Amino acid sequence: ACGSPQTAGRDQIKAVGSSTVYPFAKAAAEEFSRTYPSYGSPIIESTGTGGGFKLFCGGVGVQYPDIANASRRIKPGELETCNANGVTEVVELQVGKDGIAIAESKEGQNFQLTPKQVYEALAAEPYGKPQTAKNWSDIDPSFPNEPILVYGPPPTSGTRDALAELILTAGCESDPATAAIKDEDKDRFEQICTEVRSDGAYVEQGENDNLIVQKLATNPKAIGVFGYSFLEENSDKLRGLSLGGFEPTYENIASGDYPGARPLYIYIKKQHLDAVPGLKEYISTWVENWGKDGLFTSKGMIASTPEVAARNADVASNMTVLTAADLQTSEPES
Amino acid sequence: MSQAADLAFEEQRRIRGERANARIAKRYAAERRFKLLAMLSVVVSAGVLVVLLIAMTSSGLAGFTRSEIDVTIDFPEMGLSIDPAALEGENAENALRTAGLPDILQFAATQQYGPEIAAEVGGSASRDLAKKIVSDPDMLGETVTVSLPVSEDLAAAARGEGPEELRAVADRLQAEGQLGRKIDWGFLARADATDPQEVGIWGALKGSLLTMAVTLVLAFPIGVLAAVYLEEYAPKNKWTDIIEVSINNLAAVPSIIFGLLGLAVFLWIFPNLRSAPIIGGMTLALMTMPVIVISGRNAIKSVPPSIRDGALAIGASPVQVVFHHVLPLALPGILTGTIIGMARALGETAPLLMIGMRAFVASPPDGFTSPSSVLPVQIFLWSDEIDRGFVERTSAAIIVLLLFLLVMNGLAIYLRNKFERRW
Amino acid sequence: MEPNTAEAETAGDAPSPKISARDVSVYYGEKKAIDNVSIDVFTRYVTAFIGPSGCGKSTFLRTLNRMNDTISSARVDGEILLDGEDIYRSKMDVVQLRARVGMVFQKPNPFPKSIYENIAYGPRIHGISSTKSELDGIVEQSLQRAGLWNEVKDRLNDSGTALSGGQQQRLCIARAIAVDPEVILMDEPCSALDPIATARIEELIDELRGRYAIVIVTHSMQQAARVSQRTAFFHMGNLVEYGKTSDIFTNPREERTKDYITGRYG
Amino acid sequence: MEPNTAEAETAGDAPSPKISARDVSVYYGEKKAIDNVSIDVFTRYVTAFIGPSGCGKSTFLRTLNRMNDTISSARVDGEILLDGEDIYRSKMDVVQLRARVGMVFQKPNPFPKSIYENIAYGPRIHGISSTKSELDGIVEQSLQRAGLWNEVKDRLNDSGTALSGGQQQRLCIARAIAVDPEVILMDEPCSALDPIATARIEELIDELRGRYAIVIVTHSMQQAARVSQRTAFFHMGNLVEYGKTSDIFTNPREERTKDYITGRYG
Amino acid sequence: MSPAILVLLALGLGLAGWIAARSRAYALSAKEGKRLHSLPSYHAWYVGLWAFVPAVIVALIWSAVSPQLVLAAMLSDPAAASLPAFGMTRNSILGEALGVASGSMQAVFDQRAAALVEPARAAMTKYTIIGVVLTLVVGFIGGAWSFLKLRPDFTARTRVERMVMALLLIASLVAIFTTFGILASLIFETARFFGMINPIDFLFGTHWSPDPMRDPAFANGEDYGALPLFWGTIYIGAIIAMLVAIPLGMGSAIYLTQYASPTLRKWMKPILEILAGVPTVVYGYFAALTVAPFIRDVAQGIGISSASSESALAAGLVMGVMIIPFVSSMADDSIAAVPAAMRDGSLAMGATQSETIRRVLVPAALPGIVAGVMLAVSRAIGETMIVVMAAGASANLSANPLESMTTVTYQIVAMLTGEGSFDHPATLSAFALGMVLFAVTLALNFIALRVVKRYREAYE
Ligand SMILES: Nc1ncnc2c1ncn2[C@@H]1O[C@H](COP(=O)(O)OP(=O)(O)OP(=O)(O)O)[C@@H](O)[C@H]1O
Ligand SMILES: Nc1ncnc2c1ncn2[C@@H]1O[C@H](COP(=O)(O)OP(=O)(O)OP(=O)(O)O)[C@@H](O)[C@H]1O
Ligand SMILES: [Mg+2]
Ligand SMILES: [Mg+2]
Ligand SMILES: O=P([O-])([O-])[O-]
Repeated sequence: ACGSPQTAGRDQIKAVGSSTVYPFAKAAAEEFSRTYPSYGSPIIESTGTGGGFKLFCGGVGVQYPDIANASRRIKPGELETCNANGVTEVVELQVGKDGIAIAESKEGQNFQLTPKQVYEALAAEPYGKPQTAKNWSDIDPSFPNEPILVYGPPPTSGTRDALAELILTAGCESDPATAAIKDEDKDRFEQICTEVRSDGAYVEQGENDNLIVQKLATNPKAIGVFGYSFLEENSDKLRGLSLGGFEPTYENIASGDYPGARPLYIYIKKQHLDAVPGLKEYISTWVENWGKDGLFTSKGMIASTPEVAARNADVASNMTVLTAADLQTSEPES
Repeated sequence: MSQAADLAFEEQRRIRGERANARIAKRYAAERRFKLLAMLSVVVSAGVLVVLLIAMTSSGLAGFTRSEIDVTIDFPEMGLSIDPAALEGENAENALRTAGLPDILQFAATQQYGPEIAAEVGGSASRDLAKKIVSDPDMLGETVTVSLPVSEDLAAAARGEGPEELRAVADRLQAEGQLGRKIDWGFLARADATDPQEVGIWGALKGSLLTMAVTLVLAFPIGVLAAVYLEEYAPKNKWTDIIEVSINNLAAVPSIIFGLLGLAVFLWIFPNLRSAPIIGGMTLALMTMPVIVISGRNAIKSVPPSIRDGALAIGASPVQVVFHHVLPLALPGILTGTIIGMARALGETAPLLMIGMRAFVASPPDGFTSPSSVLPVQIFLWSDEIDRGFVERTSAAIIVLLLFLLVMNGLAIYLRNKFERRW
Repeated sequence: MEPNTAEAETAGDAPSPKISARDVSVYYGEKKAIDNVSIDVFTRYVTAFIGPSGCGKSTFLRTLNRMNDTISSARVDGEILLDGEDIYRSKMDVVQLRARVGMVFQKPNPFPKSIYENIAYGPRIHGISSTKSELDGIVEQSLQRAGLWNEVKDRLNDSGTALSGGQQQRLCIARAIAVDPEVILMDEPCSALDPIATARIEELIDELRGRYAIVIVTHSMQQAARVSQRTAFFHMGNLVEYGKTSDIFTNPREERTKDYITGRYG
Repeated sequence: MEPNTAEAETAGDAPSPKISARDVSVYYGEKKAIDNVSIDVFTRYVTAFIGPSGCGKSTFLRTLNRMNDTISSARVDGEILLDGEDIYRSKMDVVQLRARVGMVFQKPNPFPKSIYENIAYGPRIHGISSTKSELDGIVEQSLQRAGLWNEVKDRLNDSGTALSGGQQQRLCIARAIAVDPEVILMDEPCSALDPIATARIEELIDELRGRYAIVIVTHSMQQAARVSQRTAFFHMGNLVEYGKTSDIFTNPREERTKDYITGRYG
Repeated sequence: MSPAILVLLALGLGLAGWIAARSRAYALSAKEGKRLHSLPSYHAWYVGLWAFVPAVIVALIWSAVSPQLVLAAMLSDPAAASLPAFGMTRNSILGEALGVASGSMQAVFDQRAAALVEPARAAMTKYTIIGVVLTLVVGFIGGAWSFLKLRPDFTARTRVERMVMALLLIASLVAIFTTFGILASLIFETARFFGMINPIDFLFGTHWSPDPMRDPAFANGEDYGALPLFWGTIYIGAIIAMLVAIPLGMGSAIYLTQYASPTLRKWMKPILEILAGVPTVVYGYFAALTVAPFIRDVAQGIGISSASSESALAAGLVMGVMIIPFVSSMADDSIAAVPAAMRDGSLAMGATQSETIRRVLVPAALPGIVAGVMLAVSRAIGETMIVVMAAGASANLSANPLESMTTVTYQIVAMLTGEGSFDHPATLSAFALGMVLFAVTLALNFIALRVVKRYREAYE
C-alpha cells in the first residue's frame, strides 16, 4: 500500500480473523460500544484465521488491523512474518475454548469414532498409501455400508487447521511406521498426515458453517465437521459424535477430554495500543466477559479454566509481548 | 393462350387446393400448440417471480416482529436513584445502566417469573427499558408494565425450536399472554448486532443510501455528459471507437471484476477507507456509468433529428441545440436508465465483498468515510448466521430491499410509459 | 391492349365478378378511411386503384385479402364477396383466403432465405406438393411465369435478398403465384424500382392477367393508363369514379377525377 | 404573378444577386452529389428547384445555409456568396449565417414547446429583443406574417405540436421569420400536407416574397409553376436548366427538362 | 473543513464574476446600441468560469498542501519534542490535536496531544488565512483578466462552448480510464501469479485445491488446475441456465410480441423485467433455502440418494430465471427489428401466425437472438452471489447436475475474502481467474455487439 502520509489516526478498532471467534468478537464489540459510547464501534471482519494473520502481520499503521482473532495459536512462521514487517510487539490472549465437533443429523447412523478412524476416512493418502475407502464399512466392518460423505471446512479456515492438527495428525501418528517419517522427512509427514482427500467424499463448505448444519439436518447419511458452538446452537437437530469415547459436551471440552478441543485467541498489536483510541478498553471488555458466566459462554464459547483465565488476565493488564521462544516452549495448556 | 392449357391449369389449381384443404386442421392444431407453449413460458416466468415474492414475504413478515415479555416494575419501590438532569444528555442510557437499572429489571423479572425465566430477559431488555425511560422519564415515579425483548433462546423456544423444557416454559407464558410477538419498529432503526432479537436494518440501509449517493453523484453527470459527447459531437475516428467499445464492454464486465478494481486501485490509493461507502460508491459508479451512458445515448438518439435541424436552422449553436432541446427531451429516457442502473447498483453484493463492506458494524455509519455495510451484503451476512432467528430477519431485510427495488423499477417503468413518445 | 374478354364484357356478355365489394367502409379506430365503396373486380382484367396519397387505396386493397386483420384498430363494414362468398363471414378461413388472394407489396420483401426457399415456402406450408420433384416443378414453373427463371436458374440457392430490386419484386410475384392464387393484389409494386425494372414488371403484369384477376394500386397515372383495363379513382376514402381505363383518362365523368388527372392536386 | 422587380430584371436593370453560387460541387464521401453548379438567387423572387428524386435538390439547398455541416461526410467545393461574402470561408460564423438564411423543412418540425416559445426561441438566443414586451411584439408580428396569428392568438401557451400539419408548417415559417432572415429556404414544405394546407402555404409564400429571397424545393411541377418566378431543373447532380418559370414550363431549352416536365420520368 | 471553505470562496468569486460580467454585457449592448456577438449570459459564464476554475484549483492544491505545512509547524513547536518516535502513535496524537483544534473532536484521548492543540490551532489559522488570500487573489486575477476582454464583438459564446466541449470529452474518457484501471488491477497480479504457477498448469490442469496456508514456496502447479472451475462455470451459466432461459425467454418474447394484446403486453413486460431487477443475493438466498432443498428432496424422492443440497442444478435453474428477461428482451428487439414486410409477406401467402414466426420471423431474427444469448451467457458466467450461496465450493469435473460444483466467481470471492494478503499464489489466483473471466466476457460481448450491429444494418 502507498498513499499520502497519514496525519489522522483511526477512531475505530479493526479486528480481522477467525470465523469461529467472529461471533464472540462481534459480541465483544457490541458490548464495548455500549459501555463506551464515545468510541466508534469496532469493525470486525471475518477472514479466517490464516487470512487474519496475513492482514494483521502486514505492518503497523492505520491501514493494518489492531487485532487478529484466531482459532489456533499463531505459528512461528507467522510471527516471523509479523516481526519482519515491523509488528514486533504482539500480545497473545487465550480468550476461551471451542471444540471441533464432528456431528450428524439426529436421524443419523450414530458412529463411535476414533481419531484414527477419522484419519483413515479423510486422508488423501492414509499412511502414505492410496485412499481406497469408499464406504464407512471399509474403515471398520462394524460401520454401516454407506458412502463416506463429510462436510468440512476449507483450507483457509482455522477449523480445518485444528482438524488437521488435533484429529488427523493424532490419528496418523498412531501408526508407528508413519510416525517414524516425522523425523526423516517432515514435509512428507505433514503431507501424509494432513492432506485431505479431494475425491468428493470430503466436501468443502466455504466459511459458511451454518450451511453445513442445514445440510446435515437434511441428509442423515452425511457427517460434518465444525465448531462446537454450531453444534450447541443446533442441538435439537444434530447429534455430536463421540471421539475416542468422549461426547462433545461443554464439560468434556472444558476438561480437555474431548480430543477436538482447541483454545481460541486474540492477538493484539501492542504498538497500536496508544494510537487507536479505545483499544485498551476493548481488550478489557474481553477480559471482563470471558468468565464462565460471561457474555461469551452464552454464545457457545467454552470458558478457560480459572487458572488460564487468570494468567491471561495478567497478560492483558501487563501487555506482555509474545516471543518466539514462548511459542516453542510453553504450549498453553488447554 | 390455348383452351387446353387453361384447363390443365384449372385442374392443377383444383388438386392443389384440395391438398391444402386436407392439411388445414393439422396446421391450426399446430398453431394452437405453439401459442399455448409461448403463453406457458410467460406464465412460468411470471410464476417464478410470484413464488419468489411469496416465499420471501411469507418467511419475512415475521422478521418485522420479535418475542417480547411483559415485565411489571414498581419503580418507586425499587428506589432507582438518578439525577433527573442525567436523563437529558447523550449519556442518559448509560447513566441509567450505571445507576443499576439492569439489576432492578432482573429483580422485577425474578419476582414475577422466577430466576430461570428472568435469565432469559436478555441484556438487550435493560437497554430497551433505558430507552423507554429516557423517552418518558415520568415512568420512574410509577408502577409500569413494559414489554421487553427476551433472549434469542426463549424466542426460539416460542417458535417451537430448541430444548424441550424451555419450549414448555415458552408455551406456558404464551398461553398466559405474557410472552408474545410484537411488531418491532426498532428493526428499521437499529444496526447490525449479534442477537437476532436485537438486529436492525438501518445501519446497512444507511450505508446503502450513502453508497448510492456517491454512485449517483459520480455516475450521473459523467454518464450523461459522456452520452452527449458520443451521440452528438464525437468525431468519427479511432478514439471515438475506442471510447465506444470500452463503454459497451464495461457494461458487460461482471460486477465482481469491478470489485477487484476497487480492491486493487481504490484501496491501494486510500488504504484506510476500507469498508467505507465512498469507496463502495466509487466502485459502483464505475459499474453504473456505462449503463447510464448507453441508455442516455439511446434516449438522445430517439430525439428526432428534425428537432435538431429546426434549432440549427434558426442559428442555434450545437451546444445550445443539445442543452436547450435535445437533453430536455431525452431526460425521461436518461432518468429511466439511471434509475435502472442505480437499482442494479443497490442490489449489488459481490464487488462490495471485495472491498471490505462485509464487516460487522454495530452502529450506523456517520458519513461517507466511516466503515459500513450495505443492504444486500447485510442480507448475505445474515444468511450465514447460525442463530436461526436470523432466517426470518434475513427475509425481512430482503423484503425491505425488494421494496426499494420495486419502487425504483416501478418509477422507471412509469417514467418510460409516461414519456414514451413517437415523433 | 384491351383484351378480348374485356371487349366481350362491353359487348354485353358480362362475366360474374371475381370479387365484389358491397358498401364497404373501413375504420381505423374512430377514423373512417374508406366510405361506402362498392366495386366489382374481374378475372383477366387488371384493375388499377389511383388517387392522391392517403385516399385509402392501400386500405381498401388490404380489405380484399383481410390483411388488415393484422392492424388491431382496423374494422370493416359491408361485405366483400369472393366468388360469391363473403370473406368477412365468421367461418371464413383466412389462411385459405390468402392462398387464393395473393399479395405483392410496395417494397419487394423476399424472405431472407434462398431463392428456392422463397418460392417453396408457400407450397410447403400449404402442403401443396407431396414430393421434392413436384416442389421443384412448382418452383420452376412459378419462376418461369414471373419471367425470372432464366436469370436465376443457376443460383437457386443464393439468398433472395441478393437480387436486384426489380428481380426481388418478380421473385415476390413468383412466390405469390406458387400457391395458385385466383387474385393477385399489388400495392404500388413499382414505386421502389427504377424505370427499367418498372417496365419489366408492367410487362409481366400484362402477361399474368390471362390467368388471374389483378388489382394494382399505383400513384402514377401513366402507369395506370399503361397496364390496366379498369381504373378506380379514390379520393378521401370515396370511390369517385370507376370504369374503363380509357374512359377515365380521356373522358372522366367527375370534376374531381378530371382535376386529379390534369394535375391540379397531388 | 410575376412581380415588378422581376420584370425590371428582364428589362435589363439586373439587381445584384442575394446568393450567388459559383462552381459548387458537393460530395458525400467519395460520391459526388452536386456537380459544378452555378446559380444566382434574388431577393423578392421565389426560386424553385425541381428534378427527379435523388437529383441533389435538397443537397444543394442545404449548402446555402451550411446545414450540410451536420453531415460529417459532406464536403463542398466552389464558393457560395451571400451578399458577396463567401459563406464557406473559415471565419464565417455559421450561427449568424443561419440566422440570416432561414430554413423550413419537409416535415413540419415545431419544437415540443408552447407556440410562444417556438417563436421566441430564435430571438432569445440571438439576443434580438431585450424586453418581454419587445419579444411579445416579435412573436405577434411573426405569427401574423405567417398568417397564423388569428388561429392561435388565444392559445399561445398550447404546445406547438398540437397544431394541425398545415398550422405546424406555418408555425415553422413564423419561427424562421422571427429572427429576421434575408433568405428563406424551403425543402418540399408542402409534401407532408393535404391540398388545402398546401394551398394556404403557397399563398403565404407568395405574400412573403415581398421581403425575402425564397428558395423552394418541390417535387411537384405544378407547385413550382404556381409559386415560383424562377425555376432550376436539376438532374443527377447537374443544374440542367435555370430560368424564368414560365419559360421553363412552356419552352424548355433542354431535352431532359422537356422529358421531365412531360412526365417521361419521375 | 478548510477545503470546503476555500471551494465555497471560489464559488463566490465565480458568482461575483458572473454577475459583474452580465451587467457589463448589458451595459455594453445598451451603450453601443447594437447586438452583442454573444448573449450577456455567455459573457457572464465566461468570466464566472475564469474566476472560479483557477481559484478552485488553487483551493484544492492548497487543501492538499496546507496540512503538511500545519504539521511541520506543529512539529517545530517545542511541545512536539516529547512526542513518541513511533510513527503511528505520533500521527495519532497529532491527529487528535488537529481534531480538537479544528473542532471536530471535543477533547483529546491522549494527554500528550493537549499541549499541541494551541500550536495546531495557531498554525491552522495562519495557513487558512494564507489559503483564503491566495484563492481570492488567483480568482480575482482570472476574473479581472477575462472581464477586461469583454467587448460587444467578443466571442464569449464560442469560448464558453469550447470549455463545455472539453468537459464532455473528459467525461467520456472516464470509460477508457476505467478499462485501463481494470486491466491494470488484473494484469500485475496475474503476472505475479503466473510467475509462481505455470499458466499451462492453471489453464489445463484438472485438479483445483490451492491451500493458502501452505508456504507459498511449495505452491504446486498441480493444485492450481482451473479446468474444474471453468467447467462448473460453463455448466451452470452456459448450459443449465440457458436451458431454462432460452426457451422461457424466447417463448415469452414471442407471446408478448406476437400474440398478447397490447394491454397484456404493457403489464407483462415490466413484470418480467422485474426478474432481472431482483438482486442476485436474493436469488442466492432463494436458491439456497428454497430451490436447492426442493431439488434434493425430489431427487431423493426418485431414488437418487447422492443428491447434494448444494447443486449445480439449483444454482443454474435460478440463474436461468434471472437471465430470462435478458433473453426475452433481446429476442423481443430482434423480432421487432425484422421488418413488418416480412411478416406481411408470409401472412399474405396464407401462413398461420406460428408458421410465420417459426419459419420467417425467428430465422430472420436469429443473428440478433444469438447475440442476445451470448450476452446472456456472459452475464451468467460473471454472476457471483447465486453460485456463492447455492453452488458450493467443490471443484468437481462432473456432468451430474445434482452434484455440488464451483465456479470462477465463487473462487474469486473465496480466495479474496478468505485472505487479503497479496503474496500467496492462492490469493493471486483470484486475479488470474478474474482475468480469464474478463477476457471471456469481453470476447462474448464484443462478438455479440458486432453481430447485432451487422445484422441491424442489413435491414436499414
Ligand atoms: N394503421 C393505420 N392506423 C390508422 N390510420 C391509418 C392506418 N393506415 C392508414 N391510415 C390512414 O388511413 C388513410 C388511408 O391510408 P392509405 O394507406 O390507405 O392511403 P393510400 O391511398 O394508400 O396512400 P399512399 O398513396 O400514401 O399509400 C390515411 O389517412 C391514413 O393516415
Ligand atoms: N447524408 C448522405 N450521405 C450520403 N449520400 C447522401 C446523403 N444525403 C443524400 N445523399 C445522396 O445524394 C444524392 C442527392 O440527394 P438529395 O437528398 O439531395 O436528393 P433530392 O433531390 O433532394 O431527392 P428527394 O426528392 O428524394 O428529396 C442522392 O443520391 C442521395 O442518395
Ligand atoms: Mg398506400
Ligand atoms: Mg430532398
Ligand atoms: O475462521 P476459522 O476460525 O475457521 O479460522
